[in-house]
Amino acid sequence: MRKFIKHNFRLFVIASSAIFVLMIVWTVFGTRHTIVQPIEYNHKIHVEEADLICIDCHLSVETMSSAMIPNIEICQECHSDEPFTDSPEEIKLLKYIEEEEHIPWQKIYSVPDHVYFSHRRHVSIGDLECSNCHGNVEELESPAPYPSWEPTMDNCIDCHKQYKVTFDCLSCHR
Amino acid sequence: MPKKIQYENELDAPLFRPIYETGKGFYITVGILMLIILWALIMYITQIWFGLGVTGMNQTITWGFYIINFVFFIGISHAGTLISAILRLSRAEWRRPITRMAEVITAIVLAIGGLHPILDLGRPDRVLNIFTSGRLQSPLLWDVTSITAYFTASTVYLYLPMIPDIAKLRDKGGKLTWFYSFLSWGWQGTEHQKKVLNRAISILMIMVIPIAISVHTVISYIFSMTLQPGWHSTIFGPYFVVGAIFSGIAVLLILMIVSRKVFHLEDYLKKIHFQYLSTLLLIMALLWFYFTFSEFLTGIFGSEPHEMEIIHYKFTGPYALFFWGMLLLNFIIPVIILSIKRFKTITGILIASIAVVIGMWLERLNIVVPSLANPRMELPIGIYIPSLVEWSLFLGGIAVFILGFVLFSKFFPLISIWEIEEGREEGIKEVEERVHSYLPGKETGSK
Amino acid sequence: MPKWAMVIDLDKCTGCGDCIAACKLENNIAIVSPEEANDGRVMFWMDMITIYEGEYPNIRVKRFPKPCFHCDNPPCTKVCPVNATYKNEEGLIGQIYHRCIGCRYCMVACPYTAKVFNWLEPEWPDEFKNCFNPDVSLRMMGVVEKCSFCAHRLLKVKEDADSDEREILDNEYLPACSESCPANAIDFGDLENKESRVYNLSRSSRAYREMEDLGTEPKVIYLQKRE
Amino acid sequence: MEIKRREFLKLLGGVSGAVAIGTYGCNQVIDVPERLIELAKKGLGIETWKNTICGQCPAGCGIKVRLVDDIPVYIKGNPLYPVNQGGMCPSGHSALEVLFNPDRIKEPLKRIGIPGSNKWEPLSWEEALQKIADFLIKQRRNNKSHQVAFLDGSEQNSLMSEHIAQFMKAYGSPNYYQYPSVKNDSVPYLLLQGTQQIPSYDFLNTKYVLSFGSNFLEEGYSPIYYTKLYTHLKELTEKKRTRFVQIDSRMSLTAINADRWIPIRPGTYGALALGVAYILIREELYDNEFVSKHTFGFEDWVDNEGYTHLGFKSNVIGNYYPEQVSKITGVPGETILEIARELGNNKPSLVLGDQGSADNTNGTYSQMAIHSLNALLGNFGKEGGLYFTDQPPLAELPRVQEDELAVKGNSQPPIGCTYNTSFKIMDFSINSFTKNILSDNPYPVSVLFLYKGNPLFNALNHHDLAEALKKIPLVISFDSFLTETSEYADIILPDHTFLEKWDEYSNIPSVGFNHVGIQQPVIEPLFDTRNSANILIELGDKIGGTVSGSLPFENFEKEIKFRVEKIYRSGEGAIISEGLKGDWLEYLQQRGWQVGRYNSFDEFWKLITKHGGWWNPIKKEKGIKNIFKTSSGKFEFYSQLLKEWTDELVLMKGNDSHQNRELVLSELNINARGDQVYLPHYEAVPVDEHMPLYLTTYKLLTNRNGQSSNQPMMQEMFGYTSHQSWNTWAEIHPATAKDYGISNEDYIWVESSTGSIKLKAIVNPVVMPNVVAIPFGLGHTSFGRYAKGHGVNPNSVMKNLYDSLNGNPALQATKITISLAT
Repeated sequence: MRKFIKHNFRLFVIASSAIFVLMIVWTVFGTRHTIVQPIEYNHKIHVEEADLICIDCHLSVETMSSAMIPNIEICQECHSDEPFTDSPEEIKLLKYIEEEEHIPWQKIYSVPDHVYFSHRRHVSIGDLECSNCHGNVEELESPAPYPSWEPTMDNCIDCHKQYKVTFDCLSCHR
Repeated sequence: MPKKIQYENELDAPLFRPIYETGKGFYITVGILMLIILWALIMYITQIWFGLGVTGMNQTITWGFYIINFVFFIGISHAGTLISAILRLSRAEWRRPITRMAEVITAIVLAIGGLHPILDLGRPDRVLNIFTSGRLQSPLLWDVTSITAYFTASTVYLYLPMIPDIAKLRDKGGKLTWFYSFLSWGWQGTEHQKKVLNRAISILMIMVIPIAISVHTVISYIFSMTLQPGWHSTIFGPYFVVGAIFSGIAVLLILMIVSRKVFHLEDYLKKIHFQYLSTLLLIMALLWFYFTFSEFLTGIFGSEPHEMEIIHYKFTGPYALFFWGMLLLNFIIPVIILSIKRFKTITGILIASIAVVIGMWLERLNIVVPSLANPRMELPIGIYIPSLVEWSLFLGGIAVFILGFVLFSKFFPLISIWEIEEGREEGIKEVEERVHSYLPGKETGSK
Repeated sequence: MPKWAMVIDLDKCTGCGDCIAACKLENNIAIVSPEEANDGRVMFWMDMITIYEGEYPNIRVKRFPKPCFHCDNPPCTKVCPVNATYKNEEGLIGQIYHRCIGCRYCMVACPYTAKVFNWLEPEWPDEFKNCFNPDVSLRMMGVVEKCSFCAHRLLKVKEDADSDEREILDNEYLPACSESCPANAIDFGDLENKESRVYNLSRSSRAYREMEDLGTEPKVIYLQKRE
Repeated sequence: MEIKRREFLKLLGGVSGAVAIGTYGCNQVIDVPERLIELAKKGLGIETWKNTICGQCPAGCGIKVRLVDDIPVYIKGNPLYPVNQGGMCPSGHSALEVLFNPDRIKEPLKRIGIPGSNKWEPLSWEEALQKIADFLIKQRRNNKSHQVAFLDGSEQNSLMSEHIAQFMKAYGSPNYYQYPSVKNDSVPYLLLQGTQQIPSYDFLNTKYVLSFGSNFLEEGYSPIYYTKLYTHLKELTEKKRTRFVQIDSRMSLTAINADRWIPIRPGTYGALALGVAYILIREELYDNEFVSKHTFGFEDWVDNEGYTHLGFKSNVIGNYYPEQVSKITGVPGETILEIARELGNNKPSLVLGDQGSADNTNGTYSQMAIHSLNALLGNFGKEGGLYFTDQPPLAELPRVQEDELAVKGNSQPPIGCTYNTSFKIMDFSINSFTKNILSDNPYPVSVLFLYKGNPLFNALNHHDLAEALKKIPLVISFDSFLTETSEYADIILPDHTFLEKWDEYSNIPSVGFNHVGIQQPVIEPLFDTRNSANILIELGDKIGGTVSGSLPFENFEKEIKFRVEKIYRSGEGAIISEGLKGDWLEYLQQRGWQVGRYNSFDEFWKLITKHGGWWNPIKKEKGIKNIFKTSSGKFEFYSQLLKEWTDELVLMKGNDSHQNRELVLSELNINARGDQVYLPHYEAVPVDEHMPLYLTTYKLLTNRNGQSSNQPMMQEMFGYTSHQSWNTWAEIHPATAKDYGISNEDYIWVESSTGSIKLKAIVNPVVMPNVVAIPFGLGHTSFGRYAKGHGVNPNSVMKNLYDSLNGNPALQATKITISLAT
């Protein structure tokens, strides 16, 4: 082995460096970067303890194209003054509420502006479950770091194929 | 300083000379051409950066120089392969010094022409959509396929007959031996190899002809498949093919004359070659005029209003000068020169061919622009003035072509040596036999 | 399956040009610089054609708005090498800006010169970026665009119809031009639906289509009294 | 005259169709929980619609603004608003480009450079207002309140105008003027029938409309209203259809849509009208009964001194026989015969006159001649004739309290027009206004307020006007943009754009029913601007005393409410609402259009702001007697008012002598003498040696009065008819072009005795030979990045000619010559 290395050392160097570079590239691009939310929102508790359902907070999910990410105006309907739990996250929330500043939620599901996606169409007309695209959020103890389902055109088309609904470009593109 | 390579004592020394002796002229030409190409490149980058707005096109006249030149270059490409194939097929002995040059032209020009549609794209970054989501119905897609086919065919057709010569160069040794030996595929000139080569060539030359025809027919389809007056005509296929061969021969003649002067090939490219080729040119000129004439005659006779609008515009409109210029350069000048013995000198032929090349370019312009300048809707008639970018890209194209040719002449013999030799050794005998076999009387020696 | 069509009554149309403005506003159509405009690169999805007939002083000026005709047998879609423009089953000719490679073949093929090209990157001052119509995506440099019969409105109207399980009403889905035409000259609706205004108008004796001889079968039908 | 239900439905046809449209896009919001809409506005794309009134031009159309997340993104016509019934004109659509215009003035500015040098520094509101208030108070204390002038460029019947008038009166200055002034336009009607109101025309029932240069589809008071009427007529069956004949020297938009276009030499409309009158009288085609009953001065008559006076009839018969007329007008005699007969035989038939015929030195007389045709046809108070709308039951502003300072100030002569050379009837003449300022006659002007408008761009005497503005110590502009004019202001108090402010419009001239539109903010003010009305109130308070007492309102909104409350009380008419359908009308008819379905004013207010307006299409029955407010109580062919006032002028000169009369008449440059002066007659327009061609200008729908020039969309669309963007062009008849060796799209010099401009020529047989038609609107030297330096302003080559009777500029009177520009 050593003999081999000694004999064609150059090749060895090249090969090893190549492998090294590959590893770097892998680590940088391979892992999809995660999104950190300002508040470690816990869906599970809200669904199970406070037995809320999605539409209680995502108000417009059945009526409009965007489902709406709830913000303090909606949170404060329950979280008014003293915290229910002793979780630091709730303290954060209350802080936001009393300072009346909006929670800078990070959007993780988004489509480009030349695509028309309507929750109303999919949820109230198409009778899809939220989980079809968003995974079972009820089980999440902390906000999803990345979309459970990438809203790319291919994925859309696959699903549309599966449900035998329109492929017409104009039905999504505008 | 590597040792001088011996070729002077060769029989075909003049054919080796340009390869082994590099004069100042070579470097100057290459330098100038490089500069032009660089400039064109810069221009293209600006176009990509700012968008097609830098050209002179507008909402009504949406096709300009790029498409014109596309058609023009592809047209020229018909010079080579087609001609050489036909000549080979007809066993014309005088073909031997010509074929190589012809094929070179094809290969280079086709590469340039094929790229022109990409210059014309608003979003070259998406060009691959053609493959990911192509639509077979679109003539543009037919083009892509047929041009690529033609390109591969003609390059192979150029390459195969070169192998024996490359082998010769390899045997001469020198710095580039590795390069030649790589290209020569271990050619030793054995009987078997010769047999294989000849069969390959003869298969290719039969294949190439229909492809060549198809290419230009398809290009004409780009126009004739639309409903535009002046384009929507069945004659366009053959019309374009004829035009293509026409311009092709002209370019071939120009190059032959030039390289004859530059590389002192008077001994190989004799007057007779030019005589024959220019006769072919004359025939094409007449053929071209016939097509043009019938094209316009049908238009005028039918006198469909929009059709007439276009024709009237061509005759009298802002581009009228170009139209009449086209007729002059494409028909009158070449016919006068080539049909009168006294004018049919080398220089005369040169003038005629140059005239034809320019004329054919004007013809493309006359096909593309006027139809677009007169939309069927009563919109204000647009006028198209090419911008600096378009001009420089046109020049760049030509520069690339010349550069390609010069470089080729630097590395490979412009005239197929082994075919010449073959001519000396077997050709004469073979022809003699052939002639005998045509004549009445007993069979002589024909196996 | 509906088949959307437009009827333009030239006897009513005064040629006020409102449709052009409405269209430009609704569809975020770029406004090119004066120099560009001078080079004939203005972008109107809805254009106004003027024809002068007769001798002075008895001139008849015929002025008619010209959108994309959304032909039933469109010459443009056939030639598109990448399917960026196509005809959907409701008869709308779609233009997918993000697939278009900008070869402009469709523009050349269209006998009505209904399409326009983004010669340069469309630009607006930041202030105007506020009032973009969020329903219509912006185009980028080097793509072809054209009248879409305001298809983005159809998406919403369809949603409304589906959510209360009914057909789309006549006059519910209207493009911007027909909606705000002061002369009510532009009618829009479903050619398949026997009750729709458009269906009945398209059968009137005054109905004609531009260049019917080309066989493109435009779905924009003009009404004009023959003298 | 009760409006018939049939026509009324016809009128509403547009609406009932459009109601469905009106709801487009609203559904999406409907089933969204109300709570949500307050909760989260941003990012959701919540769509709401607000109704208001368009301020792009004086036409006052109702518009519906589409807001997404409270940001206006689209504008369309309000389908319920009776004036435009969902219709719009191009410039209306570009209103958003006014609101979001990058060149808006964002805060009060103080000029630091010399006038016209565009150098400014910001100023705080308090500072600015205090400065102005102090100045005004000082003026007042020194009995110089009358030296404060106010120029109101909004040609609208808006509350704002009354508001300003109120302020000025209370402050004590007679110098509140509208420019351009609607009052001026109505002078002919005043002279002939004593009422200063623009008539409305009952197109729906008339058989034949003869329009003397009235470009009502393009330049009229409310083009879209007329477009609607025009369309309803087109819907009628062939035999019932009204026939339009347009007489104009250029084929305007109206002419294109007319059934026939008759080209005529500019400035000779009056002659043609009288020529038509000649035929009507000769062939007994006129309404004899009406003429004998309700007109004065038709036949020759004897006054109480025993003098015999020339009557209209003998005047016409004597001077306006077809050959003569066709020599003047260039209209062939047989054409005159034809139109006159058609007019007489297709009663009820209407005669209109405006722009083309009015904008000339002889405008008033031409209009009188044209209007007297209506009298011959007896078109008053009858179906298919012309009528005058009632006033909406709005509350009058509280009576102005004048302290002695105010009284003294108001008693001063107004400087908008000088009495010893012009009539009382003249409301305002920018010409004399400028002259007076420059000559301090009768007194200097020390403060000038400018509200809307752009006189320096529009006026023909802009050089003098600029000088005048320089001369005035304190010029205050309420403009939201830096225009040519406001560049001369010392202080600019930026106003809201009309999408951010409150105002109220009532009875747009010549619209056929009385209506009130509420203009309300659709978006919070983008910048630190203020509603000029509120500024006036504030200034009033700062001045205090009776001035603040006369504007006893907290802010303008309250004032509007106060006005509208009276409508609620009166119970007349109805708020425009989706209920206005056929069946509902029946009910209204029975109840005499009384709509008592609002429980409280608050509800009424809520509804009227929601829908954007109120209207009452039912006209009160009023006899022909009440139409004519003249001394004779009749329609006066022989205008006694005019006589009266000329005599007054003569007396001003001293005694009633022949040479004084001559003097007065020449000052008024009236060529006619004797009784003709008081009768409709043809006044020759000034001729100009070596200037063979006529220059006529017109305004396009895309840019009225050049106030849309700072909107890129309108600039691009400016010449959509001839595919000209961002620049001005000149239309020339092929024959004329040939004479001057000009071919299409050439650049030419248009030269008059005052200057020359270079522009593109469009050779086209849509103008008559020897006439060059240029659209007005472009050629700004200021007014923001989009307006500046594009196209040319035809007014810059116009001679400073005016109609001396009503003071209107003579836009058609300049003679020019053209040459090929190399």
